[in-house]
Amino acid sequence: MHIHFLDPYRAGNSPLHAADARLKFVLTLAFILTASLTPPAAWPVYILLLALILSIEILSGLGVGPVLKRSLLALPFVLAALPLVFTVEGQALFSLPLGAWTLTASVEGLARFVSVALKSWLSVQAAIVLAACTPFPELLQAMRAVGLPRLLVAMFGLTWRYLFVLADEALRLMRARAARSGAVSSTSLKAGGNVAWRAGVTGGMAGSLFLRAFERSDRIYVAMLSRGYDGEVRALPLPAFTAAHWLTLTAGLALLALLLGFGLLFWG
Amino acid sequence: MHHSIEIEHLSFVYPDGHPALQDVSLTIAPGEKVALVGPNGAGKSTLLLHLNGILKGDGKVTVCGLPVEGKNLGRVRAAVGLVFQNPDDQLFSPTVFDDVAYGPLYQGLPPAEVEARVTSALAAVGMSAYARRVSHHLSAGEKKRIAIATVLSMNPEVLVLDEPTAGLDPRARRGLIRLLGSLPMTMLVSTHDLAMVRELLPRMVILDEGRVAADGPAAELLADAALLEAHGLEKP
Amino acid sequence: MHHSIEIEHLSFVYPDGHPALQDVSLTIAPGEKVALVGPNGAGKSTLLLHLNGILKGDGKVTVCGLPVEGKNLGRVRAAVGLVFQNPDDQLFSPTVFDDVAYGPLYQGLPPAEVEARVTSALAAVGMSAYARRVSHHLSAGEKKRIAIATVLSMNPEVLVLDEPTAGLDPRARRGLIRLLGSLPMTMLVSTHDLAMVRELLPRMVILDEGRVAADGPAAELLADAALLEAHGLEKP
Amino acid sequence: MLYSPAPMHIPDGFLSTLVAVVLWILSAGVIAYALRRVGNDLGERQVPLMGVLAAAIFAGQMLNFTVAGGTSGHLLGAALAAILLGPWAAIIVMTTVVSIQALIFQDGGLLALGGNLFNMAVIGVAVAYFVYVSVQKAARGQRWGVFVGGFAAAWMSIVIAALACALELAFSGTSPANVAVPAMGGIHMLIGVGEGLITLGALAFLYAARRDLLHIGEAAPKGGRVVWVGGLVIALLLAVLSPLASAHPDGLEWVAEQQGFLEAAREPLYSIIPDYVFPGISNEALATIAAGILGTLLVFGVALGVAYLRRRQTADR
Ligand SMILES: Nc1ncnc2c1ncn2[C@@H]1O[C@H](COP(=O)(O)OP(=O)(O)OP(=O)(O)O)[C@@H](O)[C@H]1O
Ligand SMILES: Nc1ncnc2c1ncn2[C@@H]1O[C@H](COP(=O)(O)OP(=O)(O)OP(=O)(O)O)[C@@H](O)[C@H]1O
Ligand SMILES: [Mg+2]
Ligand SMILES: [Mg+2]
Repeated sequence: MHIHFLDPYRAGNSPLHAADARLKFVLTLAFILTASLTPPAAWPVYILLLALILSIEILSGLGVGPVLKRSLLALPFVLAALPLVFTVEGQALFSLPLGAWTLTASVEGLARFVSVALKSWLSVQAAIVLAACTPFPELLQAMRAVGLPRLLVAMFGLTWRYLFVLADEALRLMRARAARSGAVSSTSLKAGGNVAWRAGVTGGMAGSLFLRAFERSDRIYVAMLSRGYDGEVRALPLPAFTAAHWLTLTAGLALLALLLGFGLLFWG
Repeated sequence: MHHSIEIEHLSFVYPDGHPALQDVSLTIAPGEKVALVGPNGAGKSTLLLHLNGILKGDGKVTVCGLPVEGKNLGRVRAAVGLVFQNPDDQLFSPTVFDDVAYGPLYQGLPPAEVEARVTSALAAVGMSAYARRVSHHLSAGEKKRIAIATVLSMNPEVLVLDEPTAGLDPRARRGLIRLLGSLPMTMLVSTHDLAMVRELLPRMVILDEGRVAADGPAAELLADAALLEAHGLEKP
Repeated sequence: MHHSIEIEHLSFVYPDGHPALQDVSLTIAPGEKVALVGPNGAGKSTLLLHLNGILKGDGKVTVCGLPVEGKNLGRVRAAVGLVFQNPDDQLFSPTVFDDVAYGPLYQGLPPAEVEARVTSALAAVGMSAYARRVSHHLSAGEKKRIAIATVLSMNPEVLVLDEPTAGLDPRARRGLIRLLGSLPMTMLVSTHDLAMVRELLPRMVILDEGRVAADGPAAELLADAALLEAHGLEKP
Repeated sequence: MLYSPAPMHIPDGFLSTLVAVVLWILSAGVIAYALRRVGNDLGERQVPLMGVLAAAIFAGQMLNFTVAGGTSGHLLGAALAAILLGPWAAIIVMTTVVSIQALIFQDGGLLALGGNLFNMAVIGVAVAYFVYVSVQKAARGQRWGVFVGGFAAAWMSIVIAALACALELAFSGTSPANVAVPAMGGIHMLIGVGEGLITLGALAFLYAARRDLLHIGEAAPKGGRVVWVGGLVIALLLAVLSPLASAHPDGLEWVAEQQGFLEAAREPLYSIIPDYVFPGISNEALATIAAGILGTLLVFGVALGVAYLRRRQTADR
């Protein structure tokens, strides 16, 4: 039994897949930062950013559809910003009578809300493209390159490796539970127990998963020691960051800076 | 009279596009004991997971006369006792008693009946003294027995086991074979242990790449070296 | 000339008071291939963990002429390649390459040498194409081979394997036995698979309750049904 | 995806840049300190132990149980981690979990990661630790302390983290406090019950199987006091701040202050490009148009290049 679908990486041979992970990582962060700093209602900038990310999606060979579908992930959170439509003061748009109160929507409020939703949507697409085009081990290298503590990066790597092992275990646990969740034919009995009991059983599963992980960590530690581990985290040197890489990085950052400057200048 | 298990033209593709079962048909009569063998990745576990509706492929699966689908799932799961390869996946409650009582409790049986079921299930696997023990500290062979008790307590008509002898030492393995031989239910056992097949299971089904490659008396198939070789198996 | 492995009067008690090894003595000559068998809990894994100083009992352990202790540990761990039962415990790096490179990297070898070691270790187990793969998508047999590559890349003089065939299907098992037969190192293999012992390992040591119960040519010991029976084993 | 995350992972776009950066700095400081502490306590073992346990918490979040009518309860795990590992290690484990959620599954944003780390890895752990240790003390080592403490710690950690999340949104001006605080608080008071029950079940299992593990939290008292006090202060602060904030949704001086900040940050930019004028173009409207055209050209240039590359590539194959 395998949990293949947990891994968001989609193999491909687009220029984006081939690009250096450090480059992709930094540019993705810069893109998200740009979206975040762009003032509300700077529509042309949003559209340009959208054009940019859509182009990248096409370039990556992932296809726009799947990325957009996945990007709905952030959608439920949009509810949190919805009240802005009614609470920001400004030119009245429409009113909703609600019993004793009336909610009045404002143009400015709507603009703020749509801006937040757009920023979020743009950013999540960028993050999806990064994860789908970069194998996680390369992302780890990128994190090392931007100066995250090596220890933390080593932990991320180990977690990612065992995530799949333990997710498989969790899946098997749930299957075993489902297999024994049967009902007898006589309809007088209500199957399923009560919520607290079910939660407790689930807790037992979590506990057993945790305990097995704990004991596994002992075995891994021993395996690491056997191969010379001494507490110091070591790794092969990163491949060189060439002039071409620097050029791409500078060009990418300049483009984003330009877009941001444009937005700040006219809508800030 | 119905057959214990009837599988007709079953195909299954995993969400990632991997076709794990292709047009499998299989009928098992009540009381029959059948081995399911084949190389790693043949689709054995996938097939077993169809027997109580955890996976749902194209085709028809009927267990004890009940089609395996939506409204019947509860009763099907009560009729089919599925024992997974790794007993640690099956034992998730603090004590052995809680684990064996899970099925009956889920069925909503009254407490006295639950107790009676647990007692007799533990007795059947020879582990009556273990009710209050913590499963985590038991040996592999003991865990395996408890895992079997957790499904026996549901009074299943069919017992389905996924690689029951994997990881057991010869003594524990022998004990388990003796135990399975003494149980009267219909049995379908997925395994790599052909020596056990020879001893315990009169009928054998070879699965390879998601298809039934052979189905017949175990003694005959096990004598056919060319057939075994062709499916990555070896004479025991 | 020194022996590859010399164990003299080794005893070990786990912190919880459980005596796992009692006065074990064992000598293995360079190039010898030895089986370590015995029931669950006999102390096999415990003994293996002494060979590179992960556990430290009373008594003397010498590997390739080096006493296994403090200042030698680095060299001892480079000389003894220990392969654990569960490859998932041994493959802890994100990619196959990283895993195989781990040992050489900790030995402080220069990057070019590390690359060369990885390449030749993967070639030895026939998995050269797998360097960039991610371990969790591999099959059990493939994982096992990679686990062996992770220690081969350290150029060990002694290969120590804990239950190498557990959980493999017959084809993968056969492939592994062939691979092990082709490697020239001194080998100590803990196993429940007596059929493999007969094929691969000319000498056999039976451990039971932490003591050496028998030590001799495998063919002879395997023919002695009474001896095997007494230690929870069975004729293959 | 097997699990639907509880609405606590803030995506990018919902935190203002200022709030996101401040929370990043706060979280980074705490995490760096925790890394040092854990390194001292665990030494060489820290990488395998923390790494695998983070994976376990992660996988544990996949486990669910039906509540009613198709909805289901999940685990977040901050309390379980704090109880089993002590505060510092729990911070590292939760940091790993939350970071990987953001990096791989886009469960929470990357710029917003600082905030999510602050809520789940810092506040969640500190509050859980404070509650658990307090109940333990009150119980004087009796059995019920483990269970009552575990349930309360899990519930509180969820609710307080949710309140912090709501306040951050209010600070950012993306969600009015008088809506966000009661909504987030209310939902998570319910979600917290599920978290509490699962944590309870896990503790019952571990209590039976490996009681010794439940003392890890107690066995790391060094520096535990800092966290205990931290948890207390955070819990109090949020308990007081949240109702206050939601009572004065518009009077949030912070929001105003924050805008002041932004204004200040913009000054230098304006001075670089005096009077909103592009160098060489002296008409404001013209400048706007020029900038717009330039930007559009750039982006579509990239898009065209992309399409070209793409075509060539498919042609190659
Ligand atoms: N969750 C999954 N997603 C995608 N593919 C899967 C999944 N689980 C199993 N498979 C694939 O389906 C095929 C059949 O798997 P299955 O587990 O049924 O084999 P098996 O016969 O039980 O093998 P084994 O002897 O190793 O237990 C394999 O190729 C496997 O890789
Ligand atoms: N960490 C530990 N603490 C306490 N006792 C232990 C520990 N590890 C093993 N033991 C005990 O020591 C004894 C020897 O264990 P060991 O793992 O060496 O057995 P083994 O021969 O390898 O068994 P198997 O065939 O099951 O692998 C067993 O009784 C076991 O319960
Ligand atoms: Mg299987
Ligand atoms: Mg062992």
